[in-house]
Amino acid sequence: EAFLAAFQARIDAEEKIEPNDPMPEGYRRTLIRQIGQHAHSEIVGMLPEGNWITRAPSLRRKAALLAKVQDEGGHGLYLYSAAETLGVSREQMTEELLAGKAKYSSIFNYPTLTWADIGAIGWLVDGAAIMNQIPLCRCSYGPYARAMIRVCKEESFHQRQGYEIMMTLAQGTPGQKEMAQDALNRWWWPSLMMFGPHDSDSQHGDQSMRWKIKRFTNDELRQKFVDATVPQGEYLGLTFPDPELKWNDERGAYDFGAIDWDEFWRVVKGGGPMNRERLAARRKAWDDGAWVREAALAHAEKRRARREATKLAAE
Amino acid sequence: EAFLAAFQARIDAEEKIEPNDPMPEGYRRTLIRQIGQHAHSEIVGMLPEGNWITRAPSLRRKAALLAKVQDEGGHGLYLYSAAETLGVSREQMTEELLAGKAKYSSIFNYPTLTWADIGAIGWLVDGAAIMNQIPLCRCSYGPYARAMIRVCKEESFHQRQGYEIMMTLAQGTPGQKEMAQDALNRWWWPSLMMFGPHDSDSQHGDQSMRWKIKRFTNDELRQKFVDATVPQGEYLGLTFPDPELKWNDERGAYDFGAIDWDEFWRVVKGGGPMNRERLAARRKAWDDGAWVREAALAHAEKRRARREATKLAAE
Amino acid sequence: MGAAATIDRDTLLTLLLRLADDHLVLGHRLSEWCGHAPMLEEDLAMPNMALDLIGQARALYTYAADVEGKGRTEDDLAYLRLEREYLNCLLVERPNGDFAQTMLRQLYFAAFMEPFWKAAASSTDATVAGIAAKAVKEVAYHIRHAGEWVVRLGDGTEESRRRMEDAIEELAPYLDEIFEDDPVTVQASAAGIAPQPSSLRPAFDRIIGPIFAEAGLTFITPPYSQRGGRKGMHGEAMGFLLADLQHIQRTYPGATW
Amino acid sequence: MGAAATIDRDTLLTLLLRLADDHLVLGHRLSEWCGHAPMLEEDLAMPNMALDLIGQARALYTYAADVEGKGRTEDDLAYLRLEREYLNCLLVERPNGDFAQTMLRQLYFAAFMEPFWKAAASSTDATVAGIAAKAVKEVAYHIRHAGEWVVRLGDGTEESRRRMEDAIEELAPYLDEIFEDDPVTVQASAAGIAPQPSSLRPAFDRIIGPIFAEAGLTFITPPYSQRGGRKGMHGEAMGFLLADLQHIQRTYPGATW
Repeated sequence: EAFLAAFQARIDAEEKIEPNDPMPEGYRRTLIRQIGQHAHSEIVGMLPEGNWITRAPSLRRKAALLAKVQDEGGHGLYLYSAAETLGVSREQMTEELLAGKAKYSSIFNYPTLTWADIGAIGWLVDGAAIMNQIPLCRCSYGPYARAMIRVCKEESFHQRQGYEIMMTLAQGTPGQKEMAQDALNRWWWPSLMMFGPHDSDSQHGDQSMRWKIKRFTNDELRQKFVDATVPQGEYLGLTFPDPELKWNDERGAYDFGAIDWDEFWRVVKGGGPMNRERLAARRKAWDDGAWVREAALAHAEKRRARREATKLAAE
Repeated sequence: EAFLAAFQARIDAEEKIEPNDPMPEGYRRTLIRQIGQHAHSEIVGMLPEGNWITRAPSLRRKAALLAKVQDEGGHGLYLYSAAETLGVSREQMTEELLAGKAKYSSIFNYPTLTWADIGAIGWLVDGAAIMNQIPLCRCSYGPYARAMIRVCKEESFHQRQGYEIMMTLAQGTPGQKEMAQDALNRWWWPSLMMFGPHDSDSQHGDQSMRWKIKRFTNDELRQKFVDATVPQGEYLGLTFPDPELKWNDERGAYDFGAIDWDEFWRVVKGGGPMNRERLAARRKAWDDGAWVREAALAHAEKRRARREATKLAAE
Repeated sequence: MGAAATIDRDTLLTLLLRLADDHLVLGHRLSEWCGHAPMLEEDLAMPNMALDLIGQARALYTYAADVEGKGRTEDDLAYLRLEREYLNCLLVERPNGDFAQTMLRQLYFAAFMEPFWKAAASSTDATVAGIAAKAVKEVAYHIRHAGEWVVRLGDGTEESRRRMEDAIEELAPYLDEIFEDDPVTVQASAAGIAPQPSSLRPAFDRIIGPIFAEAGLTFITPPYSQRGGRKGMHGEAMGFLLADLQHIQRTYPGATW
Repeated sequence: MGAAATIDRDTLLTLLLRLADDHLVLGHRLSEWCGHAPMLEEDLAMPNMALDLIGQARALYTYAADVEGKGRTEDDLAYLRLEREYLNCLLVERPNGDFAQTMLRQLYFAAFMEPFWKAAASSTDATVAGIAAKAVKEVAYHIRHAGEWVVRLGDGTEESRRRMEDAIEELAPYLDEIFEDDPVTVQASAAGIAPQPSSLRPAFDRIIGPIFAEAGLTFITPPYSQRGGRKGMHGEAMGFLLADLQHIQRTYPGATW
């Protein structure tokens, strides 16, 4: 009790918690779950975008997409490292992902059907991710907060790139504009779902707020995202697939329609169009790569043994 | 000795030899080798054409190509059956093919690079095959002769289809015409090589002629093919890649340039562009399909056992 | 069917394109096996079925082009639409997987099309009736051939049984979509042109039931179904299929082949 | 290099396209691994190398377009030629195979390009010299990275060793082609623009030798070599690669992306 109170006092004083500091088991578990999910999302998120690398429509776009997917792998690496400071190994986390026990962002369970989806993912999905992540740069857990600073910088670059793809399409041929509109139609609602259930239905919200792992509620962040994004879409001359979307002068914010929570839960629970395939792709990569990882270990062991032998011989 | 003379007398009298007839071991071995090679050629020959089925440029052509490749599988079946009458199993022949011990027509070790290659294969490769095969319809070994009658009918349909593809291209856009010319350039010499070495260098020629397995020499057939094909190519407005090709009034036949026998032997011995890949593809199909064949056997065995059990119970 | 309400041109066109795309795409998938089948007999049987499917697709596209009345040809419709305009169900575009999955997919589609064509044989639309009369015989062979394999593999070795079970699980989410009614099928059915997909489920079950029983396999109802194909929302494998299918047509616009 | 004979425009264009196509196609192949690598570090390393290659391809196509002087762009050259017009060597278009084959292919290409770029850094052509100066640093990393894997896999487990040996055999026929001189390279070398490929073999061997020695692997000389890429005669996998690469550009002619 005294420990919990002292811990909360550190949090309230905006002190950063560091790996070797004592921390409540719930705090540790919450962070491991959240950082792990976040890392998995980066990894699984490589797949829908990777789907378009070989078909990117110009060399410039191909290079940018390669760089982006590489950045996502990098984010996965920092985040796994941040989680490892809490006493869980990357291997453990990977196994949980592959066993279907750990979650990742549900948005990646939708397929990328056209090139415009690459634009929409950058603009909307990375845009929503940034809304979630900027406050995480001030998260109470030091390693996570520091990882997020780097991640956020790159994400906002990706977001601008995505918007620029949408802009090019929206200003392009009628076919390109249609492609952009279609992508917005398909990605808009899933992007809003990225912020999670309404605050009234959210499981982990309150305690995370007290521990300053989270700093805003799901609904607050969702509203911020809508308010930031709608003018961008209007500037592109695209229409949001929500007849109820309109500016509310009184609230100083956009009103928007009801989210289809049935769809949300269906996708979270495994019923999205790509859930099976995303996990299958990750499992296949992991299984097909087993011999490579084993060989790397075996080689490292041989080297070590040889070094030892040389040292012994020299003595 | 007396047996050999009697056998030769039957051959000379144009009697057909049938499976249960006594025959010299050399006759049997020659036929097994030749029919086996012929069957393997049909099977391996499905690969270069199969390469274009998913990319055929119109539905009509796609259907025709599917039908053609299916016919080739069918020819493989009859020919394996004909060889089986000589006491060798299809499985045995397949294993020899996959082990790289049995030959197949070297022409299939060239890749199909453009759609025009499908036309060129039909026109030239099937055309050359027919030249070889028509006399085989009168081969002294009955089952082989009868198989060849059916094969020849279908092959000549394929040959006309191939020529029609070339015609369409030759009368098409400049790009299509170029594609047709390029295909002729690449397939002409390998087609001439299909008739095998010059008579002076041919190993099996004389004895096969005496046994009426063969009825014309390699060079005779090659000349027939050139004489039949050159006017067809000229009608298309295409140019043969042989500056020495010209009509010889005296011989009443076309003269043509020297064949690159180094290339011929290189491809025969495994050095063609596709030798490795053709065998690898066949091996992969065979290995990947092992569980299917095993299951079919196991199921047949289960059915048989169940039938037996029912019969016993009924007694 | 029976009532003689009318159908508008766009609805009929949509109906025909859905059917044509189903057949084209499944034919494409089957043809990918060409030369790579587990045994020579299957190197004959699979192109044979693919040929039936491509033939049916041709008849359907030709009629669709006719109905559309814009001077497009079967090839324009088959080759020159955008991915989002292809209306095939998701089942037919699923990657081949192994031979078990390919045969099960084939059986499912054929067991749906057989009652479909039987009903469509008495379509008020003479062209549809004509296509159906021919197709119904072909599809009976597909059921027999694929069904025999499902039995052999289900009741074969331990491995083949595991693979069949995996295939059942893999394809389960894509089955409900083919039986889905919507305004297009409602109108087509009211006009006596083609049956409501949902009405074919009992016949489908009567085909699949005995085959699964003989194979010792259990039909599963998946927790979630996938839909979207009829609205042009495909899986990620579809774009690569179309890249191959369309490559030459796109590379040489306007050429005749 | 050194002498200052001149080079004609078509020859220079051919030289540049060969190089550009090599880099584009190898970058394409590497990028196919994206999200499917054996470990996360390789999901970073492979796109990283692909990015270097695509970057070099862009510089080379841009310069080639400039030399051609017909108003074509880097994308026109990269996306809108026919298969028979791509001039890459066969090595780079070989399918990825397993990770051993991918890393060996990468090592071979990098061990060829490293001395190439070193020599080209003092090219009489300032643009080529500029591209080379940047590329030479990048390619050194490719050698290090791929070389380390060849050592680890060659001297790892029994399985990894077998796979490396298979990769060596698989790629052996495609190695001689990259060292082949022809009138294009002769002229380029005489004009001091780029080295003769054959002249780079000793440097290549000096790179590969120690790596293979450390890995305990034996370099093999195959009975036959394959050539043709420099004349646009590719393997059967190339057409499928191009179908993917070109699909969007071909589908939306004239659009800006």
